Amino acid sequence: LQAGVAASAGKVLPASATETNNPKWMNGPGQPFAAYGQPAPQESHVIRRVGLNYRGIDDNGAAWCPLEQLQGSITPNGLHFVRNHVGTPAIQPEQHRLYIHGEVQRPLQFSVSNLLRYPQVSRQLFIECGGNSSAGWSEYPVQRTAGLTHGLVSASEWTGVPVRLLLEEAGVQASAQWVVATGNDSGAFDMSIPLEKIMDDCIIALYQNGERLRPENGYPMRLLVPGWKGVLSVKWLGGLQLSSQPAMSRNETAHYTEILPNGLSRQFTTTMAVKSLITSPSHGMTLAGPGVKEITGLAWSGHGKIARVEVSTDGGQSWADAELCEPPRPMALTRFRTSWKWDGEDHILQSRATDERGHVQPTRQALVAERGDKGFYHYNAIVSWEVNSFGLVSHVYV
Amino acid sequence: LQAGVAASAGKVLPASATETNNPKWMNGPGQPFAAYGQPAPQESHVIRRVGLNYRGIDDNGAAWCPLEQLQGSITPNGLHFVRNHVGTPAIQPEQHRLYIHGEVQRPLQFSVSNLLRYPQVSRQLFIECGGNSSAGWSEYPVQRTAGLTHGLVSASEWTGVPVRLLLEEAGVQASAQWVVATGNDSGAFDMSIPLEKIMDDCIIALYQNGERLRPENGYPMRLLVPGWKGVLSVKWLGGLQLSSQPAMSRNETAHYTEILPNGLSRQFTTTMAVKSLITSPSHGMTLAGPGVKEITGLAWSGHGKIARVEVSTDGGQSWADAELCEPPRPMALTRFRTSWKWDGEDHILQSRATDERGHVQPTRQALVAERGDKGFYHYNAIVSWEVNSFGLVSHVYV
Amino acid sequence: SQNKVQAPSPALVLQSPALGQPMNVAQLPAWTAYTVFADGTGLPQGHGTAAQGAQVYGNQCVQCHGAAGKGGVAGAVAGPVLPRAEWIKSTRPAHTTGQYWPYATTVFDYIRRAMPANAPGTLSNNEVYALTAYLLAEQGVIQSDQEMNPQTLPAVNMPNRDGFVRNPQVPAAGH
Amino acid sequence: SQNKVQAPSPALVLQSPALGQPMNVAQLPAWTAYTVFADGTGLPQGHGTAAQGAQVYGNQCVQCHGAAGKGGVAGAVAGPVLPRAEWIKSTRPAHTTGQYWPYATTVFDYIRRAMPANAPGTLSNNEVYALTAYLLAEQGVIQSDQEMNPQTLPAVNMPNRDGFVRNPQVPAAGH
Ligand code: HEC
Ligand code: HEC
Ligand SMILES: [Ca+2]
Ligand SMILES: [Ca+2]
Ligand SMILES: [Ca+2]
Ligand SMILES: [Ca+2]
Ligand SMILES: [Ca+2]
Ligand SMILES: [Ca+2]
Ligand SMILES: [Co+2]
Ligand SMILES: [Co+2]
Repeated sequence: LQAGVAASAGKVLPASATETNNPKWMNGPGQPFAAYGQPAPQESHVIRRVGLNYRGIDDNGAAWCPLEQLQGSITPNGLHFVRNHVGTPAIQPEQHRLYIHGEVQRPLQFSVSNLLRYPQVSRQLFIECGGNSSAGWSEYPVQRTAGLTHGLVSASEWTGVPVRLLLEEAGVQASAQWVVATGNDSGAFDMSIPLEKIMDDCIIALYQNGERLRPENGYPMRLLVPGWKGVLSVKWLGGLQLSSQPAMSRNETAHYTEILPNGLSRQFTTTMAVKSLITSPSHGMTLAGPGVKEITGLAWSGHGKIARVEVSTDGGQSWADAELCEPPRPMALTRFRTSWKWDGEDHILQSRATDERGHVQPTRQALVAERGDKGFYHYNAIVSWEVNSFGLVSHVYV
Repeated sequence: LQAGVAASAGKVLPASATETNNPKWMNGPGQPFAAYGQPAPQESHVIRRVGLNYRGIDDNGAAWCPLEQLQGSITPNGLHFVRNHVGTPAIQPEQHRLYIHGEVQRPLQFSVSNLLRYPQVSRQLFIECGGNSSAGWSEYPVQRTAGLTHGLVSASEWTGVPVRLLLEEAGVQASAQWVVATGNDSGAFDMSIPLEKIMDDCIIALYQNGERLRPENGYPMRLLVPGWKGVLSVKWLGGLQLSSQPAMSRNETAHYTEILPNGLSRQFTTTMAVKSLITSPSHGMTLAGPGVKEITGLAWSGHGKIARVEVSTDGGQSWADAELCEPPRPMALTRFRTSWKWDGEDHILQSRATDERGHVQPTRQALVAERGDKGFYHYNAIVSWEVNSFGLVSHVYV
Repeated sequence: SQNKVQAPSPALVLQSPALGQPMNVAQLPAWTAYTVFADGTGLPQGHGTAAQGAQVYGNQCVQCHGAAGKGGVAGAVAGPVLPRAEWIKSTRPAHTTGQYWPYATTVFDYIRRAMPANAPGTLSNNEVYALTAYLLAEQGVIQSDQEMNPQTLPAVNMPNRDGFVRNPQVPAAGH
Repeated sequence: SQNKVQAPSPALVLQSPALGQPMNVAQLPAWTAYTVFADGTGLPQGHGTAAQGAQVYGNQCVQCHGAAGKGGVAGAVAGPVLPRAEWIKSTRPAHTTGQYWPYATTVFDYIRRAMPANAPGTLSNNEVYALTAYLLAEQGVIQSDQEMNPQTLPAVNMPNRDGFVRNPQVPAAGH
């Protein structure tokens, strides 16, 4: 078949239809290559929200991940949440050492360049601050965005050296039961982690989403304690001291402990419980009139994989399963989605996660009944967003 | 037990042991919070390597992903490879439209903000330029880093709207068999994709690793054609024209076609074949003396999941399975690893991938025998790195 | 996913919000409207000859593609047209328009959408017809006095028209 | 992974390069050496009294933690010590050292590693003993003339010593 034969079959357009009415960015060559890319200038509103504590030094506080502006289940490195006590240290990697000492046969030191030569593992893992969602304990529903309330959680593909390899090299003494991990911020932040957990799955993280981890996330290395409260994943890791006893450091006695209804305090809490959150629609958004909406959010559990996420649009009276994106990975964020046809009336949206061990996310009522009204850490109750007839979304308790 | 009773058991250190000999970065509060984080200044050498074509305009060329400096299976957004023909357009998202027209019942236009309200999917997917590794066709082994030779591949968690949803809304005419996708760079780059593939798994990608995709990767939206040559994943997507025939555009006739040994050219190549590459050790590195080394790299296949990666240290005479990190995902990058005890002698390192459909990565000899010596695209042969007795690693053919 | 919708309540169903806005295709911007197919579909009204094209070429193309399209900073856009058996013997066989491109419509389409690279979209349809005529005539693919227009352009017998085999994975339909 | 090593050749085994360098623990830098445990392990030689501590406090701490540690920009580090039954009635029960902290060694350890926040690591061991004595004496936890040293510090009877229950998931060992 010759092209010409078919030519008469072709629809010839009038000249007017092809006059140039292209947008201005098509008029000539665009921007040059960048050695290291940055987000579009038009997305400059997608940033971490910094909450400073103003405690006599400038950099005690947190930078919250803008969960409601993100999608998928990976947090881009520039937006990973940060909880700093005394700022991010400017560590010179070639001067930095990891010391392994205490109840070991051979105290050892490791340079960063030597650690980079060890076998590594890569895992998608969330890190969640033990104090994430602490606003949920407040008597009245706090009116803040999802990110500013629950944004002390992020997930990355972390790559690093299994700590077990290094401890085996040093030779663990039979008496050792704890590992005191110390960071190289100016406060020498330290936390005690059970040796068993360390040997099981903890890693010295060197890479985050493919590249070396960022200064505010622990450069040149951090401990990664999968599924447990984030404060244990000590940043700027410099010391691992093996011991028969925990350090009883300030942050495992005076903080990160939970006052129980009986007046005693629970110490050495570990696993972040099963949890989920609708990120869209969420507080501060406005639905543009009735019709089909995507409901989406994140679910995670420190116990393993997410098995199920249910969504309710009637404040928890009825539930339907949401779709889970890609096969869930243990101790990672799992994106869930479902569609909802909004009728323009008042509705209360909720999500409820179940993990592979059968843990089900509790209602706020059940959580408060169990833990009392002095809570601060480990808040994992179902979150309720109310959509009113104007489409405005706000935070409610049911 | 009173603490005091045990006190005598405590080892009291001499005062000298605790004199302060801390590194300078621990002497006072560190850096403040950043709204959007950046890599450590000490990692400023981890960048894309820009190769310009100098063709009368400044921004025709490629920025290569530094594969050998990265870890895991996700590419950080700032380092995703870029292949631009006429630079990155500075698109104003609120003025941008996606037009769906041609053989449809109802031509439709979509604003970016409307597309953001559609149901989305999230998938970890690689994008590989059809011309990646083209240096492999050269008669003598090109001596360049892994990234500068094979770095036109990257992987992200992409989130976007299934194209199927939009085409169903427009109503596909029975005559349509192709979709011509056009980008909004100043060259209005266009490629034809079979309708069947589009309906099967293509997405309009809006997010990359959680955040809106970057300008050089297609902001405010790109087509994502999973597993197929990267040039089909049209960036800055603006038009989808349904048609009974392909556009026969310049880039699907004069380029991205392969001259076969019989003098004919293969047109409309699609799937990126099964492939792997050792990223460390690789060209340009030096092993610091005999001993245990980690061998690690990446494997991928446009046909589905990676099933197996084997590693050889004797130029392909014997093979052993490497460990695959996390359960492989279809059409994603899979990190593999193994340990190797280097004896200080000459060795040739190779990796060989097999995908879930049973495709096995070919030797260079087999590939050239099949495809001839005029090849440029779709090079997927086994890569050989020679380690000499000084520990220097270079590229060889075996 | 391992966890599909099991018992959706009436309000919860996976569906599209249907936010596409109907449009008049006559108002499509040029960059997406101007796809020209090999059978001529999409060609605009207009016409041009090699002589007219030579002028435009000398003003707007020669600085990048060299005299008579034989190559400058941006490479050749016209070249010798060798018999395929001879062409294939070279180490790196040329991909120039007359030698390699299977459809003349593609030359028109590409010049119109992308050239001149420093100011695309500034050529009139007549200029694009003329430039196409010029490049093809330079290579002996058409007569030097043959006008290119919506009828003649798709009928050009390109030397490498039958030089391609199609990946069987894609539809056989359409040229 | 679904694809473990099946038949490794002799040279291919998963193992550690063993690149750790032996070290003399006496040369450990302070920040990692100075972990002080509740039984006193890790305490340095030294001593100090509340009167000495009051002076250091007035020079280096008062600007952030207020007079007598009762609270400034950086919050209280000393406070009233209420009976637990009364303390728990408040909406936000205080976590001050005398009221809440189970071990006096922790007060020493934390001040030494992290305070003053604008210049950590500048206090001598004697100053840290003195500051600890000062804060504890201010809250009536120790006598105002009691010296703090490696023997007396771990023996301090902290009011909330038995106020904690341990998550059963972690070892019961060690205080
Ligand atoms: C400022 C430089 C510049 C000018 C002026 C220019 N071109 Fe180009 N031309 C290019 C570049 C660069 C490419 C390759 C673009 C790419 O790779 O996507 C190209 C490619 C082409 C091609 C395709 C060649 C091939 O083998 O794929 C044709 C045909 C062409 N130009 C014709 C023209 C015509 C006709 C004009 C004048 C109206 C013109 N060019 C003016 C830079 C230029
Ligand atoms: C420039 C401000 C500043 C100065 C000066 C300062 N501190 Fe602090 N202090 C802080 C901050 C900020 C924190 C909380 C740190 C954190 O949250 O990690 C703190 C916490 C403490 C705590 C723990 C309180 C708790 O409940 O967890 C103690 C004890 C303490 N300081 C004692 C001292 C002593 C003793 C000095 C003087 C040697 C001192 N501080 C000087 C800012 C200061
Ligand atoms: Ca224009
Ligand atoms: Ca925490
Ligand atoms: Ca209401
Ligand atoms: Ca110091
Ligand atoms: Ca390509
Ligand atoms: Ca050799
Ligand atoms: Co035809
Ligand atoms: Co004891």
